[in-house]
Amino acid sequence: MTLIRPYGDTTGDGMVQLSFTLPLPHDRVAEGAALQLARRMGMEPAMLAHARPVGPAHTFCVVYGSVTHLVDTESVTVVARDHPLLAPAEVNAEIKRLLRRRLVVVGACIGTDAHTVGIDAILNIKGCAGEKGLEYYREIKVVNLGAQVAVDQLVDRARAEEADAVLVSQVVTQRDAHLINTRALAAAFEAAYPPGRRPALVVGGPRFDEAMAAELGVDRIFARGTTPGDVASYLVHRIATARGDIRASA
Amino acid sequence: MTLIRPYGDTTGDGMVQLSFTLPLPHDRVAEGAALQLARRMGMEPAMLAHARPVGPAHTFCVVYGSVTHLVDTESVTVVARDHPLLAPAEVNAEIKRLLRRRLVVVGACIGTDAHTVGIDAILNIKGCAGEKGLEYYREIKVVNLGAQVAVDQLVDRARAEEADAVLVSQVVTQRDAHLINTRALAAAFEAAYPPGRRPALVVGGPRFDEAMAAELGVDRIFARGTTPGDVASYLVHRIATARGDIRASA
Amino acid sequence: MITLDQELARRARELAAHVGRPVVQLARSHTTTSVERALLRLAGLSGADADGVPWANHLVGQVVDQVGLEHGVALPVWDALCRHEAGDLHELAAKSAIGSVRFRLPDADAVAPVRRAAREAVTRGIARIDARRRERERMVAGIGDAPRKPWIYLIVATGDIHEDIPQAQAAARAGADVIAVIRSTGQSLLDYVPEGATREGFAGTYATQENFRLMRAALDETSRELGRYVRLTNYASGLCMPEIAVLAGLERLDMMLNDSMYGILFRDINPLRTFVDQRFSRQVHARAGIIINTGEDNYLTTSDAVAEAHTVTTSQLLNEYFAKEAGLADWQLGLGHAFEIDPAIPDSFRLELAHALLARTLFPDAPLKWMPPTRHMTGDVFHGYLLDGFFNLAGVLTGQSILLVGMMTEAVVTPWLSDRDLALRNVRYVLDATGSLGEDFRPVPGGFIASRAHRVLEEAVHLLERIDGNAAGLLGAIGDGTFGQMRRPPSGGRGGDGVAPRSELHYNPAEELLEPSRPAAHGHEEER
Amino acid sequence: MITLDQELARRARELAAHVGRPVVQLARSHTTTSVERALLRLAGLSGADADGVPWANHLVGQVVDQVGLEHGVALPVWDALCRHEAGDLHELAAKSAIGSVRFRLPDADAVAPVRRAAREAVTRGIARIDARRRERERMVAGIGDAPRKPWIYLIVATGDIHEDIPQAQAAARAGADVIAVIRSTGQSLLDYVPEGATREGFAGTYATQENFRLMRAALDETSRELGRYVRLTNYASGLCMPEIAVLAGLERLDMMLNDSMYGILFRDINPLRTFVDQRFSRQVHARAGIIINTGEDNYLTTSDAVAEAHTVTTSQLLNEYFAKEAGLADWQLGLGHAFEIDPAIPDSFRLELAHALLARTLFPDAPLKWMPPTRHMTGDVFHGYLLDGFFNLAGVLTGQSILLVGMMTEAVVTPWLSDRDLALRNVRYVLDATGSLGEDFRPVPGGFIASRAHRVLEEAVHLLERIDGNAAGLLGAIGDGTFGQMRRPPSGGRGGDGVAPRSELHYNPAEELLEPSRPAAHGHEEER
Ligand code: B12
Ligand code: B12
Ligand SMILES: Cc1ncc(COP(=O)(O)O)c(C=O)c1O
Ligand SMILES: Cc1ncc(COP(=O)(O)O)c(C=O)c1O
Repeated sequence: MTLIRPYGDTTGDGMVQLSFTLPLPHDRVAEGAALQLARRMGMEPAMLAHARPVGPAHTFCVVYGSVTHLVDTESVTVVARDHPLLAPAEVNAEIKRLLRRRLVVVGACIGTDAHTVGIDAILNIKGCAGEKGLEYYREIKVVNLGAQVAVDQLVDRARAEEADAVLVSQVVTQRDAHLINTRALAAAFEAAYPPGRRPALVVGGPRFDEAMAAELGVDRIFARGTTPGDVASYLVHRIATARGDIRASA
Repeated sequence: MTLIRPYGDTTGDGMVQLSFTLPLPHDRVAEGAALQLARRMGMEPAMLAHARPVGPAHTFCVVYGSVTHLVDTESVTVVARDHPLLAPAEVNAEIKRLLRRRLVVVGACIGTDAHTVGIDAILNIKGCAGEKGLEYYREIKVVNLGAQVAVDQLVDRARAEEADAVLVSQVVTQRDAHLINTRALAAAFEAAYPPGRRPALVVGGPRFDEAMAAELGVDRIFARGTTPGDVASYLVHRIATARGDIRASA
Repeated sequence: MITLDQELARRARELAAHVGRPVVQLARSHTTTSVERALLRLAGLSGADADGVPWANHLVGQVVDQVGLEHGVALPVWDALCRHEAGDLHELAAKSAIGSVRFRLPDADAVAPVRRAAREAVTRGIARIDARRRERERMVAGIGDAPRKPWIYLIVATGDIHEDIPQAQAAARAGADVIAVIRSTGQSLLDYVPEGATREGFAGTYATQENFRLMRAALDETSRELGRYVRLTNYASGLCMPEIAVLAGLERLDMMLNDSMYGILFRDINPLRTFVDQRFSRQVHARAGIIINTGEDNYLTTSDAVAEAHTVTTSQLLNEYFAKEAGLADWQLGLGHAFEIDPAIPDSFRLELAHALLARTLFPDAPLKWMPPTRHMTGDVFHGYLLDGFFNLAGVLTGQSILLVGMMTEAVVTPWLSDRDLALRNVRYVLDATGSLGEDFRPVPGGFIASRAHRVLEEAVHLLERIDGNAAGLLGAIGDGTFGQMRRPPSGGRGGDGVAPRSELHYNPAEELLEPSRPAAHGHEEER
Repeated sequence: MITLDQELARRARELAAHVGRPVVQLARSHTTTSVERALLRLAGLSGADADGVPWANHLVGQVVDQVGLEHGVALPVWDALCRHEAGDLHELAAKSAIGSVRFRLPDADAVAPVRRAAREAVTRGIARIDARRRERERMVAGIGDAPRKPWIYLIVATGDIHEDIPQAQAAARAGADVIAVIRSTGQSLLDYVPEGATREGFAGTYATQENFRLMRAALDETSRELGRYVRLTNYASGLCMPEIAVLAGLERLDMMLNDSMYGILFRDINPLRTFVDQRFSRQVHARAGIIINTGEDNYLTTSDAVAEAHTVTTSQLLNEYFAKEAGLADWQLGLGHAFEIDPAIPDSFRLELAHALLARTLFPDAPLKWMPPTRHMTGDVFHGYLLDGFFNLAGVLTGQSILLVGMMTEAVVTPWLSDRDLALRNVRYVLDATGSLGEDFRPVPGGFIASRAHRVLEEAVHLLERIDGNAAGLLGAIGDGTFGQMRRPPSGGRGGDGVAPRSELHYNPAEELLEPSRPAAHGHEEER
């Protein structure tokens, strides 16, 4: 077990910075309430560094202090890559070996989300972070439906293309839009395919928690900083495990 | 009972911003640990908005999310003024009535603290926030010892001056310097005077928690934004209550 | 503060007009379902059925089904009213919704009175808009105007009009001169305008007539409280753009996002649909005294702000041409641009100054809309706050007119109450501390800044030449991904089925009434 | 970038020399316990007894008790050594600590060999300092220097040398050119230098020879790793100032805070003690090739940055005079000033620019130390981060040399690891994005900035005239609260009992060896 605490300026000091607004006029009660909140969050001692009114009914507060919680790095569940990161040529070779045909990927931003830059970064030849996108891979066929695609449309197209994987981007998170849309996606694919036969569902976006895949009913979530290579490698690994092939999933 | 939550952009959303550094290299484990910490602090869901390495062994993280704790504004203990705020003339009149002599105040920054601006703001004629300092009050005699005063020296001088109140400033808080020095102050005065006879001990500084007076063994703590009037009014109230006089302490 | 090559600027405008004219021609020779619905709204039709389907949609739907879109709805609708199929537009719409009205084109001899009736109804609507415009002028004169330029423009986006209102009022009290209510992500794809006050939006609040009214009333109250008229903005974009434009006029909105290409590029709306809808919307805005804000800043979120700086300039020139053509005056041209250069690039701030000065110098009388960094904002909110400060500084140094206030949480969430407050403190510091620094800011003639500005203008001229040389013109260029690297072919996108070429008989009294008297516009002789 | 009235500037320097000269005279005619201890340290005495009392304190204490301070310790100490009371200084100190050495002044005929012995010992010490200076020069040449001006100066302040070291290395890797290790709050009041590596400091780490050594070694390693020599700074202030100066020379520190008045004003140290200690410290720094940083920025934390701007200029002129007099070259004069104007004041940024340009123009060859906002920083760390960005900008625009990096947490805590990292990102953004903006920054001659700068210089001249007219001179002015509104009477403050007027016999070989060859200094004919 490795227990750590935040580091301000000495090991173990546990120092953190916190800011929030309380729906209270700025007075001593609001300041006391700010400290109470900080304490409930585990900050002890908590220093109210700043408090000022935001209009007549709200108070903005900045609190500094030491948090008493410990973090156990060994109990951190990370969605770590448990498969090799492959170069494009390796991805192509593995797909050929495993499928003997091109892998079909259908991508889209679903719902009313129009943020295509993220999914384009993964799919378009141009790619991102110096890596080419999936379109560049000879053995991957990419069908990019773009933005604002209704889930039903996506299901239809995935069936028509006999997609191996469906890649969906969700950037808007207000009121949990991304979670709601992802659940709807999973439900629609479950409903439309025989059990266990639906394509791989891969979801991405900057504000996802990668650990939530199972909870949301998809196979994999990719968050901030994903590169096309991450996704291609995962897809190969996924087919390999689905087929019980050990070589690629080692 | 009035329960409130932080306000991000809708009532009850509980949104807060948090930043800290973990003593871990920047990788997925560090990011997972950051989210674990945020969850332990009651943020659910927590979004890791930013993480970047600070050198090879630390990771700076910014987390946004909704905190599940409620704040009960009625259980907030504030050191609220339970006595009237008096104008200088009223203070002078009350002192005259209660003591029939000038009130003697001895002030200092103790320990190695050289930050005199705060105590000077309370004591010097110039004052602060548009209010004149205690030197301006005809019925208050101010002895300002300045900075870096050893506690023993302060006790000696307080006795020599027959001080009614001792005002001490503490601005440096690293390694709880202000708390340690305040405790030393209280102990020295308790030791040097017969029980119940020591002068009023009033401590101030920007990072104090005003609720800690009893814990630190002093009579009153003043934090950020204190004005000379606050202090003068408190002193009058203090003498009045000490003498069982109700008029001034109402 | 910099001197542009006047000949180059003249050439740029000439080319923009050349490239824009065929598009205006297309707009004049087509109509759309939404233009027709807007016409009905102007004529006084409002409200929706119990399921929320607006009467305007019912009525246009029925007319299109029975008579087709190409003639416009004015003739069939007022023909039906003249035939006393219903006492008024509402009743007609309600009846048509249950299929109990038969529409037709009036007989040749009935056309004149039908046209007259339609024209009268619309004239009354335009009079309401005129009254709203006068009301604004009176209020600005009476209450007072924003104390200085740049106007401080703040976004509100809770999704719930009843949360938006206090937030907007708080923002105004804290110093905002303009409040923009952002719309729910999906609204521009809806082919109807929702009805009533709404509390359910994602990342923005629905634009409805009632929401407009509520917010305007609240800000009127706050304007009086503050002694300065606080402007209100919304978005005339998406499939209902012309209707929204009309509602904005009716509810005295003061500024509208209204761009000739935004919907095509970023919402994948059919280009023809957009250009037709656009022209009508612009005409309404011109009449309503509404300032339009264009959206070329958005290109820099999908393409590089240095490499593609000239696409912004090109688009500004086109937006200027389209706006003038539709009757908007210089003071209504809130052309957009943005501070979106990668801050890691050496001299990024000076490049920003060069771009900002180019726009300022090329459009000296336009109330330029200066957009904050978004693309290079990250979850490092501290750094974001700093970048926004330098954005504010660039705005001050280059004399921008409408300062859209940047939020440190740009990359994280839609703005919180406290983000707005912090952002305003940032603006205030920069304005107060450096307000007159322009006195000491003197870009060296021919120096880094001036030559960068010249080069961008040159590139814009080259691009316009290329578009002008392209057989498919502007539509072709859009199809090639010229703007924001979004490829939008002329036949693609949503809403294309709501467009029809006008027939000989087509009649739209609003358009006739709104056609500008065509004053000689700022330096284009082609404009007549 | 501004043009100063040269005659006014000349007059200012003339007055500063006039005001400073009597103070130098005082320094030359007195000695202090700490100067004498510094001499012993130069001669090789280091270490402390088991209770931590340094041998230098023991030895000087014994000499003072037995012979008095006024003759200096060199004669009694080397007399004792010549008399073989002990084999070396350490042994002598240890013996004297237990009272087993009798000190005396040598007989007249013994003086010459005693002086020679003392002089030899000290010469060896100075040779060590010279070697360190050459080592620095070699390293800077071999490893590489900071890549640009301003040098980025970062503070480390954990209180624990073993936490400081990795933090300092991290800061250097992240871009710091200079690392300053802040001292524990109480150190300057201690009348001895603590020994060994220390882990217990409040708001700073003790300055000890071992801590110096450890940090310099760590930074040497990091310098090699980074390919640029990272400078190390500490504080030559407080009651042990001259000793710290010597230790800095011996351990190859590169820069020292060394101000003629800081200790008087902000630590309540006796003025005479300070001026005597100062002169010796400056001489050591001059020899060691150490850049000094002066502290007039501090005045603006206790008095208003606009109203009292001229006190900063006045103090800079005095520090310049004292420094030159002690042999420091222009490149060693890190005169201090600061960005401390209340940000709520209109045009605050332009006022800052004016003040910064005045310093830059008046001291064109000095490596000015530009201090960040502290007084008007609040717990609003976001706003603090912005203010620091504008401080950085002012530094860039006015060509400052040493940029002390501001921390967003200034009003809250001593800097955290992440504060430093964020602060460096701030600096990097401003340097990279606006680095060459100076090209476009042209304060109008006679405009707001230029006339403000002129006015401050005028006020400084008036103040110098007033001080010059004061019978008690500079000491009187300090007593009146002229600087930082701190009133410090000549006879007050700590450490006054450690000063003595020199006797006829007084001998301090170090001073003799360090006395500058007095090159004609920059524009003052009085300097010879
Ligand atoms: C560019 C942009 C736009 C552009 C989009 C252009 C386009 N064609 O995509 C335009 C200008 C059109 C736009 C409009 C709007 N936007 Co916007 N926009 C942004 C902005 C500035 C950058 C997003 C971006 O391009 N990031 C770069 C890409 C590469 O990063 P990424 O998406 O995270 O993708 C990476 C990973 O997440 C992952 N990934 C992402 N998707 C996928 C999918 C798969 C399968 C995989 C494997 C991986 C993966 O891999 C990618 C590469 O590493 C952000 C702010 C910001 N700085 O983040 C706001 C932002 C996303 N927008 C926002 C909003 C609200 C809007 C609007 C709704 C505002 C409005 N009401 O009008 C509109 C409407 C859009 C709509 N209906 O969705 C909000 C969302 C708030 C929230 N958290 O809910 C943001 C955060 C701004 C804000 N703070 O308000 N926007
Ligand atoms: C001015 C200043 C200095 C000046 C002090 C001059 C002087 N004569 O006071 C100088 C330049 C000398 C200085 C030096 C140092 N400083 Co300093 N300084 C500050 C600064 C910039 C402002 C403090 C101030 O004047 N505030 C204004 C006054 C009016 O506010 P106030 O003290 O809070 O007082 C109000 C209330 O708190 C209350 N109050 C305060 N005292 C009392 C007492 C009573 C009885 C009552 C009733 C009320 C009361 O009423 C006052 C009026 O409302 C702060 C940073 C900041 N912005 O806060 C750092 C700061 C306080 N300094 C700090 C440090 C570390 C130092 C040094 C130790 C650094 C070093 N190692 O060299 C040195 C050494 C000083 C020492 N030995 O104590 C740290 C303390 C960190 C911490 N939390 O522990 C700070 C926070 C800066 C930082 N982030 O590092 N400093
Ligand atoms: C010019 C313009 N129009 C419209 C919008 C957004 O409106 P919607 O996406 O709701 O059509 C934007 C958003 O930034 C814009 O810049
Ligand atoms: C010039 C100068 N000397 C010394 C110091 C601090 O050192 P001390 O430990 O003496 O307070 C400072 C602090 O800012 C300073 O500015």
